[in-house]
Amino acid sequence: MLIRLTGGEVVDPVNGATSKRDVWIRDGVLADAAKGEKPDEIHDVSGCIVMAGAIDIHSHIGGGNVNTARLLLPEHHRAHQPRPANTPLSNAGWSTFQTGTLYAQMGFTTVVEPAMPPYTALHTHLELADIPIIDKATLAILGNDDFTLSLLRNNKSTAMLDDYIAWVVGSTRALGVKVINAGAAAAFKENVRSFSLDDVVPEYGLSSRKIVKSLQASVNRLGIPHPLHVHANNLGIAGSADTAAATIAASEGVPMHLAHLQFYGYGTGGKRKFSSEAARLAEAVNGNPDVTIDIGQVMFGQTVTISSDVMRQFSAIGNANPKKTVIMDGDGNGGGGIVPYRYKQDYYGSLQWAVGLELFLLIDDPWRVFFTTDHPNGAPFTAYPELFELLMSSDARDAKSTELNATALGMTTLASVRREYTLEEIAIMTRAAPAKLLGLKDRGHLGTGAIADVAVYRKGKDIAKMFREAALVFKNGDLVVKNGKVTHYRFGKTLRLNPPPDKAMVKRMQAFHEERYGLSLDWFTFPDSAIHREDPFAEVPWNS
Amino acid sequence: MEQLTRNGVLIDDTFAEAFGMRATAIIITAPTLKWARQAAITMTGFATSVIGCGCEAAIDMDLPASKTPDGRPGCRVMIFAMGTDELQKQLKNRLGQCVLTSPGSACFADLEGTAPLDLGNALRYFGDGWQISKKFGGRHYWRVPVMDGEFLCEATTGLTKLAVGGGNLLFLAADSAKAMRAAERAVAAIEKVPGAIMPFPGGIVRSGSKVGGKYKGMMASTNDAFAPTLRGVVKSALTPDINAVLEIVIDGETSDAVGLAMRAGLKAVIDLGPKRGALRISAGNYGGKLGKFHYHLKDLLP
Amino acid sequence: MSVAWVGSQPVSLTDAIRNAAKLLGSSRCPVFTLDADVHGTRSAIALAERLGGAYDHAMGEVLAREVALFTDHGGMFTTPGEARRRSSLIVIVGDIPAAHHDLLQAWAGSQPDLGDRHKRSWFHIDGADTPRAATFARKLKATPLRAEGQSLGSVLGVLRAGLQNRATAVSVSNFDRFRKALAGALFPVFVFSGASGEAPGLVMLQGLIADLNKTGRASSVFLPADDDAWGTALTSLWMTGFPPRTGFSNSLPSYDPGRWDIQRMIRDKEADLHVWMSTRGGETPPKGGRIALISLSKTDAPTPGAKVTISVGKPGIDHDAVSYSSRIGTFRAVPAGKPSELPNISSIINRLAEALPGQRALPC
Amino acid sequence: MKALTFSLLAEPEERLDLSALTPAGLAGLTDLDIARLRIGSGRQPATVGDVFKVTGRNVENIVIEGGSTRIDKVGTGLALGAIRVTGAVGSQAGRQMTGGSLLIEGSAGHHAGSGMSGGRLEIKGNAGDCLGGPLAGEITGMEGGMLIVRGKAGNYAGERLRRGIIAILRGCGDYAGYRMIAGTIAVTGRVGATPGYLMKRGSLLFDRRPEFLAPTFIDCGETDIAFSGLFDRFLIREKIIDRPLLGASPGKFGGDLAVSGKGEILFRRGR
Repeated sequence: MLIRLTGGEVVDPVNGATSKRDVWIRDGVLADAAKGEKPDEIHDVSGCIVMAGAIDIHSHIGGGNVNTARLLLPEHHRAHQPRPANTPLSNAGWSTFQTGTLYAQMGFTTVVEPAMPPYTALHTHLELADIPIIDKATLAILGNDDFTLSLLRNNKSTAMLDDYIAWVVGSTRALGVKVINAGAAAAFKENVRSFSLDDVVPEYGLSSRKIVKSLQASVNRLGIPHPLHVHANNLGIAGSADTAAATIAASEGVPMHLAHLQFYGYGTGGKRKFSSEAARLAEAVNGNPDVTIDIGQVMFGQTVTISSDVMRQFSAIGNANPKKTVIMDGDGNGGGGIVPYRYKQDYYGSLQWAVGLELFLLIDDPWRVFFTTDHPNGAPFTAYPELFELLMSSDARDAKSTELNATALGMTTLASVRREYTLEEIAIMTRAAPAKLLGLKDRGHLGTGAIADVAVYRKGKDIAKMFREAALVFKNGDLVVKNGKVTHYRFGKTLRLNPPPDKAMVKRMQAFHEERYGLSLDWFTFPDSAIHREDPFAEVPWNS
Repeated sequence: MEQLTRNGVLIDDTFAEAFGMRATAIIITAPTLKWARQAAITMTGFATSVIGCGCEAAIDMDLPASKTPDGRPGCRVMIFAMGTDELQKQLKNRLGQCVLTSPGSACFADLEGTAPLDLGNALRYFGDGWQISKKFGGRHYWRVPVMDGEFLCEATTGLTKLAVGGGNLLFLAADSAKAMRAAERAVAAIEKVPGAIMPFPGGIVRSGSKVGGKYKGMMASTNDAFAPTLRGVVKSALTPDINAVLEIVIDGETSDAVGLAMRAGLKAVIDLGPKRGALRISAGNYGGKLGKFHYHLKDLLP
Repeated sequence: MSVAWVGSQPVSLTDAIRNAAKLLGSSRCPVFTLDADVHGTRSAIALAERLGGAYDHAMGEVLAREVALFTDHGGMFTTPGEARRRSSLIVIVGDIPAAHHDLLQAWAGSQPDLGDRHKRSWFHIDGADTPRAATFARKLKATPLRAEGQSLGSVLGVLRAGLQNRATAVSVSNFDRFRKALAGALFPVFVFSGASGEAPGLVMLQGLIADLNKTGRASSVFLPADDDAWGTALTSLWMTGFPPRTGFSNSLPSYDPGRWDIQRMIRDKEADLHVWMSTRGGETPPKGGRIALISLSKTDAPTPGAKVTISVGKPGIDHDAVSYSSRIGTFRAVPAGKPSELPNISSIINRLAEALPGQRALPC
Repeated sequence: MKALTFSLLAEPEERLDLSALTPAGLAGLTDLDIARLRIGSGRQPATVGDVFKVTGRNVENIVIEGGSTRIDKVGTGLALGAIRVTGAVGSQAGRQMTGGSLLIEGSAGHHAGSGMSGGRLEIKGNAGDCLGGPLAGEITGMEGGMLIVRGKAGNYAGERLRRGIIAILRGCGDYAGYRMIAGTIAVTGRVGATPGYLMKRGSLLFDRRPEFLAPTFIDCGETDIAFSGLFDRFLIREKIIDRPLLGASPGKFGGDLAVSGKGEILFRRGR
């Protein structure tokens, strides 16, 4: 199968300057121009932008907590509009089917679910496998489980920690490792109500810093391409910027990814003791080249916050809207909280909105700042098109600002920042950089040999519309979207690392589960066949 | 001054001069009329004149059980003041100190008005969290637990800006007993007029006043022209046959209510006749320069 | 041995599929009673969507009650593993289904190794409406919390009021011991099931737990009345966004536990075709309502009253399965216990879909 | 102008969603538009014309002639005007009404008056469960208006009531006023088990002492309160009842003490 996209403006900064050129797809892979060969399909894409398929590195699209949110909120589907008609199972609010459909329609072809509790890995993968069209991946959560914390408390060798992490990543089919408010979930079970970087988990006498540093070092030693994905302490609290700055400083020259930095961009200034520290954090990121971050932008309206940060979610119960929540003290790294929330255009909402944009605009290097709303925590991913517009148009930001709380915006630098993202920067932030961050060499660009994940957008004045309805989307060379509508369903893969398990560690795990849970290890692990799809996984190589 | 005569009673061709006021009306009920009246009387005590009391208030009329919202006997109370803020303050204080405290009382709005005044809304916090809000029939009530049950009180009542204060009649008689008889007849007649109250003791005032006085800071002082003991010493309005004068001051929900009240008072005193009551009836004014409302006695005669 | 019947006549599987597909294709309103593992459920929901039908689980009544606790209230929960390792005070709430007794007995035979590490103590909240509960609780030496003639919901209310130092019209046995035990435990856990008592009592329980968390910690372990039903609910949630008692009208899923109560729809003759699954074996379809029936059931004889019967395997016995397990509070891959030739429900449903007009494969 | 009248031709095969048949929903539509409105939801959904004969023009005054337990969501979102059904209706009649009047001359199914916030819904027959209550997942019940059931109501009448009045004249099932937040439920006739369970505030007014009360309701005695007379007179004036419901000095239970104890059950003594 040979496909030629002709007449489009190709935005592919990895492979050179933006130019009008043809893009060729041969059997699902991007190819050199075929000379003298007649393509099976030709698509005239003049007047369009051609980019690689977009990659979302942090979006809660599946697994136990997401499913619990669906359970808690059957009335909540209006938050996840729009709902296109007449596509298989895709209209159900935020079902797996709709998730794949809506992402594809925006030109996204790979999405990472960043929070998989190892013990519920099978559930996460069952859901991911039911998300059509796109490729998926997920990060295994560590840092609150008894096994890790006991190893650290007992000063076991780093090799043993490495073996454990490799076993977890391999057996849970993860693409990387995430730590969520390290130690806090364990401490919360012993009635600790606030937890910062140097606070100590009572049971183990370990500080959060020690846990983060140990995991970061191990991930780096193991050669897991994606650096440790850190959800820091004190999320959402006034003054959390101090925690975030301390965490950034703690990277100490080793790669580290900080998730949804917006939720840590708050100082204690002003009458309401809630102010923007975005400029300071942006400075810290700019000065620490080993640190990457994603934003977790807040957009306005109804959503639901889904987080494994159970301590934080418990403290947010009072702000639930509508007033119902689920708090789960899970096994070790599992659990979390589901707290529905409506971002209002009041002081707090306006400030959060501005902090996210400040971070986007003040962090200089698009290779180190990632485009997320922490779906659905800051906003559902369906708000992405509007967010693209805000980044690419200072006028759009000004227009929106007039609707918002002036006092809050006055406490930020937003009005003075006139930066507008170029299409090349967008392509880096949403394609090239995520691929690099995750170690996915086969995507994020349109070079020959990359998989043919291609998004074509019709150029227009309305930036949001352009990104909401991709003119064409190819996934592995399959044409899946035309004029903003899914025309063809297929199922992608879940990308994983596959380290060989250390035999001694497997034995140790068997003993641990039998002793501590009274169950054999196979209650907690699963074969690929449990997913019931052909080749549900694709392996990503380790860094050598 | 020209005079008219009715049933042998001389009527001065003068007018009562009255002012615009803010007013409200409420219904106070209780298990018996006695206790409804007691609450009302206590609430409207020390409310003769805005000059010294902040407001002018009195019972407008008693209401049978069939005419009250909760089916218990009650009375309608009116309160007048010069401004909305003062009216609200007086209403709140009097309600809290005199009605809330009175056994078995309940309190309802009884004036549509153009703006709400807090009634139960201001008092509900006495319930210390145990107060109960009830909304039905387009009205909002608060129920506050107290030692004999509950204080039931409508959340708000209405404010009118069309109220008038200062309608008056002066009864000039041969002696104090006759002046008193005339005034009492007038009070009894005016009590039947809805929307009009007489805020002075028993409806009657004996210390009619003029504006200002010789002492610094006195806003009003004795009406020496009508004081019989000063006749001849000062420029007097009294003829030699007059030895006592009593006044009735009327506040009304509307100007019409004041007019109707004065008409009723006039008729009662004229019917009484000069031998038993007043020889002459007059009214107080400031030459027509201060008050917007003028009630000419000749227009109100029977 | 026959595996398919039309009426009472043994037929080939292909014939049975063709007959069933014909019924499905011409049905105005087909309804599905689900009873399968995750993959059987996925296929069945996909078929219901294609046919504009509605679905519920065989244990839909108690499942709806469990679902309602979450949709209408939420709560605080923990896992069986965490309770076992961390909780020195277990409070059994009402009647726990026999299927979970092994789990609780395993806890009784182990010691917490995290948190306060105290020897585990047990209480049992009992109601006049949960008479079977006490027998099992006695085995665990649980201290009973009960009040003469009071329902579980009432006893829970009295406990909740009492823990806030409020008066109540009756008192509960051993309340002072209970209060002291709560004060002494770092992570007390209340164990309940949708079969524990009526739905309002479960909301009361969660209110009690929320009260305890104002100053200390406490949580609950939810042991579903039926693990497979709960697994079906979770599967339904990711597939359609809704728990069961969901129907597809105008191709959109809609959730309404009253409207899409399959048994009611059959009774009220709103449905005209019932696809009844029973992989447990030995069950007969619920009585009442006489509409056409397709039986997908673990059976070696035609289902009485069914127009078509197809024999299927039991997940986890005849074939590998993925099922919800309350032992771990999530899904588990279960290898076939006694592999057989009986087809899994998913493959039968996929064949049915392909035999329908249009002949498209299901998305799962 | 004659009332716009929908006469049911026969018992419908499928459940029908009549939420479009309101004054606001029908304003400006031609006869043909109305006949083509899709009200079914099954595989072959019915239109208005399939099910009803339509006569009259006045959309402010709608009559549905004949009833069926399969006609759901009658009068959804009604804001103005009147709708009358001469027979029974299915579930969710008067759902989220904000004004106007809806009269059901027969019985109604579950969730009648669900989430209504204004207007008057009167059911001459019986009502099903969750009268005025929230649908699955919703957390607010009725927020205003007046809901009158002249027959019996099922379980969970007035669940999560926040404002407004529910009057039920021939008794109700269990859990009346379940999780009430405020508002008033008046019942004459027999009341089922545990009324007011988990109520925060609000009033349950009964014409007799409740039989099966949760023990988290405490007997507060019998007190002379003016409110009983006030409310009795209101009910009589509104022609909901013709003699006093509570009378003087009603008995009172306070509860639910498991939550706050700020709710009340008032009942007429001596019955």
